[in-house]
Amino acid sequence: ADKTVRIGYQKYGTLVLLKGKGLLEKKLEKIGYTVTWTEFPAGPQLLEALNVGAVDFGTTGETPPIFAQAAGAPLVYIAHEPPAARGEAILVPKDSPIKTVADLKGKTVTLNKGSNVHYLLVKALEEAGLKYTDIKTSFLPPADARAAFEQGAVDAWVIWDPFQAAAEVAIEARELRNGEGIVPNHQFYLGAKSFVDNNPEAVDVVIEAVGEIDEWAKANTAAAAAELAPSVGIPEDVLAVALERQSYGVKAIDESVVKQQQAIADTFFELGLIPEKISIADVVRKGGA
Amino acid sequence: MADTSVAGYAAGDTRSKPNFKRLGGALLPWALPIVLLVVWEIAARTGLVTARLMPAPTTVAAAFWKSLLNGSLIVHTLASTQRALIGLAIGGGLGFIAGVVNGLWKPAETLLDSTLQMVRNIPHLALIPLVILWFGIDETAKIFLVSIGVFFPIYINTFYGVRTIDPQLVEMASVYGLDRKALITRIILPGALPSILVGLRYALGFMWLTLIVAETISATSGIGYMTMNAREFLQTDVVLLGIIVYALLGKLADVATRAIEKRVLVWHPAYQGGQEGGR
Amino acid sequence: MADTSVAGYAAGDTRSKPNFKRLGGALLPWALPIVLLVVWEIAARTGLVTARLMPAPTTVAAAFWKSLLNGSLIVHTLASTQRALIGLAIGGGLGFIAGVVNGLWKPAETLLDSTLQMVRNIPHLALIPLVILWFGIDETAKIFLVSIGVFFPIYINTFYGVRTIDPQLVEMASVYGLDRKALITRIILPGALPSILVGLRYALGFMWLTLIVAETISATSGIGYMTMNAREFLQTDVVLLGIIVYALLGKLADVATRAIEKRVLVWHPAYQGGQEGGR
Amino acid sequence: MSAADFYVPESEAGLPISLSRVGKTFGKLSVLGNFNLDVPAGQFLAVVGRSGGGKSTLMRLIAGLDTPSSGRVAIGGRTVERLHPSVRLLFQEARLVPWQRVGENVGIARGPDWQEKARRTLADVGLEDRENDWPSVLSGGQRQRVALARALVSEPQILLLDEPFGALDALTRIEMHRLLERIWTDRGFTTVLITHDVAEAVALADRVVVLSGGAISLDLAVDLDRPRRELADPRAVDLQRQILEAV
Amino acid sequence: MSAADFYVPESEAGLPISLSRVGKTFGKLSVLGNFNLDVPAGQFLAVVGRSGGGKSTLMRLIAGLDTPSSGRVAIGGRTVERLHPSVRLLFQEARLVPWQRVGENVGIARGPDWQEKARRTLADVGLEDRENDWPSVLSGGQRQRVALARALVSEPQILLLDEPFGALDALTRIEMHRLLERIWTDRGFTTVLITHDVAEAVALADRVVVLSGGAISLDLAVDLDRPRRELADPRAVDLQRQILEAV
Ligand SMILES: Nc1ncnc2c1ncn2[C@@H]1O[C@H](COP(=O)(O)OP(=O)(O)OP(=O)(O)O)[C@@H](O)[C@H]1O
Ligand SMILES: Nc1ncnc2c1ncn2[C@@H]1O[C@H](COP(=O)(O)OP(=O)(O)OP(=O)(O)O)[C@@H](O)[C@H]1O
Ligand SMILES: [Mg+2]
Ligand SMILES: [Mg+2]
Repeated sequence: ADKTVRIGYQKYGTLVLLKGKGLLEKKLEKIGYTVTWTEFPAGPQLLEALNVGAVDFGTTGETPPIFAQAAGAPLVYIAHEPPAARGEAILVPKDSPIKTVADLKGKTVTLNKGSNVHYLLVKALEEAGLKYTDIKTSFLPPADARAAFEQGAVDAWVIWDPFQAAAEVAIEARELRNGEGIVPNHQFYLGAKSFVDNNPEAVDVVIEAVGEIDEWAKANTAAAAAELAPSVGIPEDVLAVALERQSYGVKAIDESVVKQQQAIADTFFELGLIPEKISIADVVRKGGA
Repeated sequence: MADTSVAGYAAGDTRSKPNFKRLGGALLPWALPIVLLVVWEIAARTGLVTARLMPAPTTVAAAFWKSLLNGSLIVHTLASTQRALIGLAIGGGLGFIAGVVNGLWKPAETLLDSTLQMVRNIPHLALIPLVILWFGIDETAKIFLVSIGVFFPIYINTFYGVRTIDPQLVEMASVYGLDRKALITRIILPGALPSILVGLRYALGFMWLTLIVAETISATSGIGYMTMNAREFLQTDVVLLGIIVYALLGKLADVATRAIEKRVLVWHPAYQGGQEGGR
Repeated sequence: MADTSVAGYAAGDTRSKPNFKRLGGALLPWALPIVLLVVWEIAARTGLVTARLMPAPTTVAAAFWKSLLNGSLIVHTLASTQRALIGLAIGGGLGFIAGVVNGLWKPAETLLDSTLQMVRNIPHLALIPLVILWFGIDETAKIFLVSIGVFFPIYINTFYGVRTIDPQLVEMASVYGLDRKALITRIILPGALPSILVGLRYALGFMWLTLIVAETISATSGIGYMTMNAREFLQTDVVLLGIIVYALLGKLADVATRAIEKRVLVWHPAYQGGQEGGR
Repeated sequence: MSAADFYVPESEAGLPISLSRVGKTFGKLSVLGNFNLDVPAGQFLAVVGRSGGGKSTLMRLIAGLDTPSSGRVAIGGRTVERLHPSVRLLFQEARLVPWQRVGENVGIARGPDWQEKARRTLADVGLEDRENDWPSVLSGGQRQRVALARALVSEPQILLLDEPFGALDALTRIEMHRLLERIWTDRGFTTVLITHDVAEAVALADRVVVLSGGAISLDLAVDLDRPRRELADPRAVDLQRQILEAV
Repeated sequence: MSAADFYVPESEAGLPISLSRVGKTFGKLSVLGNFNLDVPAGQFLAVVGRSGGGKSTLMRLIAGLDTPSSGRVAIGGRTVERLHPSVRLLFQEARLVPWQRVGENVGIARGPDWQEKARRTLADVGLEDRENDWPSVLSGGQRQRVALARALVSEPQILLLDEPFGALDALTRIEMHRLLERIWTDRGFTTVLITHDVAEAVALADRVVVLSGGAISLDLAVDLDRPRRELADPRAVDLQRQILEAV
């Protein structure tokens, strides 16, 4: 095999399981490919590598590809997992006086700037009749946000799984509002344009393998949790909660997903997070599996 | 003459130099950066490097101009500079005191130095969770980080400087009845000064280094924030802009320390290159 | 006597010291860390600090023991150490050469020093996008980052050391017919050595500092990876474990440099505390 | 432990020095062995001896810069355990502070009117116009004279001089002799002078001791009238011969 | 620019030195003005002068460590523009390398058999047992003798000595005189000796010049027989008197 698929993965999701099972290697070997796996702490770093051509394929949440596209990164949307709206939420400490999203008025909310939950916050505020400017935001990456949240430096925290599950299990953080009904929270599979164009069959094989692993994980959440826990470094019970909220069943990108994703991009443009309007439909893989 | 100038000491040549040579000398240090910029620009223009990945200097200059016009660059730089200077004052002051005390007083050294050498090695990135727990996410946390970043270079070089003072001079001063205070201010500190200034150079570098880490803690301004934010959003031109701002701030710090060196070390042959105008 | 020992120079007192004092001297540097540990344990036990945010030392020790048993600590430390040492060799070597050349040869200094002082100030975090662009995401990128982290302290201190050599000795050596090579190896380098060793101390600290940044680029091993990973899930015990590993590595580096200092600077009064057994 | 701890009246005469059974060894090298010397207050003692004979070591012991390996060094009856606040030592090397100008070096201990005093003493040693120079540009003899000025300006009760005139030409040397003699006569401090010049020892001192093999091999009183202008005085020549024989 | 660039035959005699209309100023201070001096190859010249008179400056000009403000310094007929490979200068300060042991300091230039040669020369200056000591533990006179050994071991064609015996006692000094005279007679290098001791100048040199006010105020040939044991020789005493008057 003289061709390689370079896959970037994060600490959660199906790609880790796929790597652990060794399924993909066997499938790709048949068509003459080998696999290299690289772990990234988060989506932006993964796309940073994809942007410079160090990675061919990877998985991220909804927002990193929006920023990457805005920056001109040569990526294409290949497929997505079904929405998992419960996998992100606004959290408050368990004995916080804040009972509804409306109570957040004037309070400090911490979140990772430009991530999925940024969109969740905007939508949740909209729903509660608040303006984005009615609250104070403090941008922190998940690790630091958790510390600030526990220390009491912020009133609420908008976060996704498995951090969300970890906070709920470890410090009994209370869910103020999760994504259900307001945001989709997709997980996307993305590829570098040139790689996807030149190696369609390899991409198909990867997606196929993802589909198989999805099936398995759906049926064996507990086993998957047990398998992932050591490599992620979070307790099994926390991971079980997170995996249970996750959705399984990889699908090609369809019109409705493009529309939902476009809505996020437009919101971010209005918030001034991206410098110009972008069109999601332009970077969707045409005629894939 | 040739042999002595091997170590860069200008001989006592009193003949005057033509003026254009002085001008050339002032410009020469910029030669390399300028050549690099030109090569980079050409590479970007001819497509040797992808402009998206590595925007041409002119693109970066445009980003610079834009952020200058809308005031954001100045706001960020000022915010960072303020944090930097407060941290420098606190951390540098404490580092200086600790260096002097440990350098002069053996029991303090025995108790403290080893611990400080251990703490010094802890990366600031690893400290962030603790810093947030202790100081929250306000300015205090950032200034604390900068302070410890600055503390160690000043501490180490002050300590080293005090330690390597010529013992003959200390003996002499003691025999001539200088009390402890006079000994410190007139012999030990001036003697340690060249080394302390090297420490200051380090500190000025560390200051920005720590600040970029500190400004990932919930900041909304500062060049560290600007750069890291741009990095997340893959805005390479802004990242390069940030890098260039750091480089210029570094140059500024360098010029400042050299000026201080030239001033306070008038007596020191290595810092005064005779007619050559120093370094 | 009292006045001279003010600067820590042991006087030529030849009376022998009792042995238990030597032992006490060896333990004393650990006094402060141990006191801190005990206070921290008590605070955690009595609930003064929330154990989850700041686990007791015994909890950290348990985490240490666990990761030692399952081998992960050793794997991480070895992975980091390998990167660290390769980076140290490359960056340190280049820094040394640049320091010597710029210290000795004015044109090189004019051309390079200013640029280096600018580059020095660029935080490694900000460089990561460029490093990925140039070197990809493999080991090369990490080693490159460590190398530049190590380069500057060695460079600056070598340069400073070479620059501040006693010009009288250089004159003497030239008059006695030492050629350039002999002058450098017998006069300039030994004279610059104390300063270079201070640079080495810095470098050993920088080495880990840069490594933790480097290990955020797609690593799956290394203590930087271990710590940052634990930091994400707020596994404070592992974060503290990482911090303590860093501190111990720092101590190790300190002990190593002191041993080197003691060996190569036998002639230097400030590094040999007479009967006191040095520092 | 500084000069400030004691009140030292300016006019007070010198203090006596007493070394009894002092031994000093460096590793295996024994420099002084069972050394006895009593210098009464106000005496001008010259010490002569071979190079490496332990003269500078003796000075350091008296000044309290070093502790004897055995025996006792006392000043004014009290054992020397640390620097004595009214002992001043002119070291064999000039030991000028490179970052202080010549005038500041002379007035290193500051004190009232130090600038005026430094200026006057610099004039005494013939360097009135060098007050604002850096020490690094001075010639060897000029450095030595700055060190001498620094010692003389410091109003000691005991003045230890370790070859203060070694780098001076004959004429300058004689001027310095006169200066030292005048100030010593005025103030009456105890003086110990190390010199290699036997004529100098005889011209200046009340008493000359020869240090040899770690002990005193000759202890000679010089009772010539002062001021001693006539070096060719036959008694002086005879004393010089005796000393040279003992070295 | 290094000794390696030239082949210097060991047995070759000294080189002539010539200074013509040399001036040297430091800032406003004029040290030498219109200075003329010719030293034939192999001559032993002594230079005497007041402290600060410019003797060390003169040495530095001859050695090429400094450039004259005007005029020309030549060695062997060629203008001195840089260090000359066969000139050795014993500086007024010992300038020992602190991180090299005494033996290594003496053999600083290494070369074949340097250890053996260094050992022999150290024995010549009476320091045979200090070969492995660090310079920092030596006494002042011992340091000076190490510097002398280093100068003598280096096989120069021109040897410049800036007060090489200033810190030595009378007896050691005479031994060193004999040593220097012997080596100079053997090898025939050109020698310039700065000294404050007029008797020393007369005892060693073929010719004595007195430096005064930046110029030569006396240029005296000393044609006494060698070896010159008898210092009380009336001719010598007369020469000494002449020199002292000129200083
Ligand atoms: N710190 C030291 N360690 C070891 N040996 C020493 C030390 N100080 C002095 N010595 C040795 O002690 C001896 C006496 O030294 P000292 O300086 O007292 O001699 P001196 O009489 O002053 O000689 P000189 O006239 O040459 O200055 C010398 O042999 C010297 O090498
Ligand atoms: N680099 C310099 N800068 C300024 N002045 C200098 C410098 N070097 C020497 N001088 C001055 O030049 C004069 C002559 O100095 P030089 O060292 O030649 O005297 P010297 O005859 O050797 O005296 P000594 O016998 O005291 O050693 C002195 O007044 C000295 O201060
Ligand atoms: Mg002595
Ligand atoms: Mg001189």
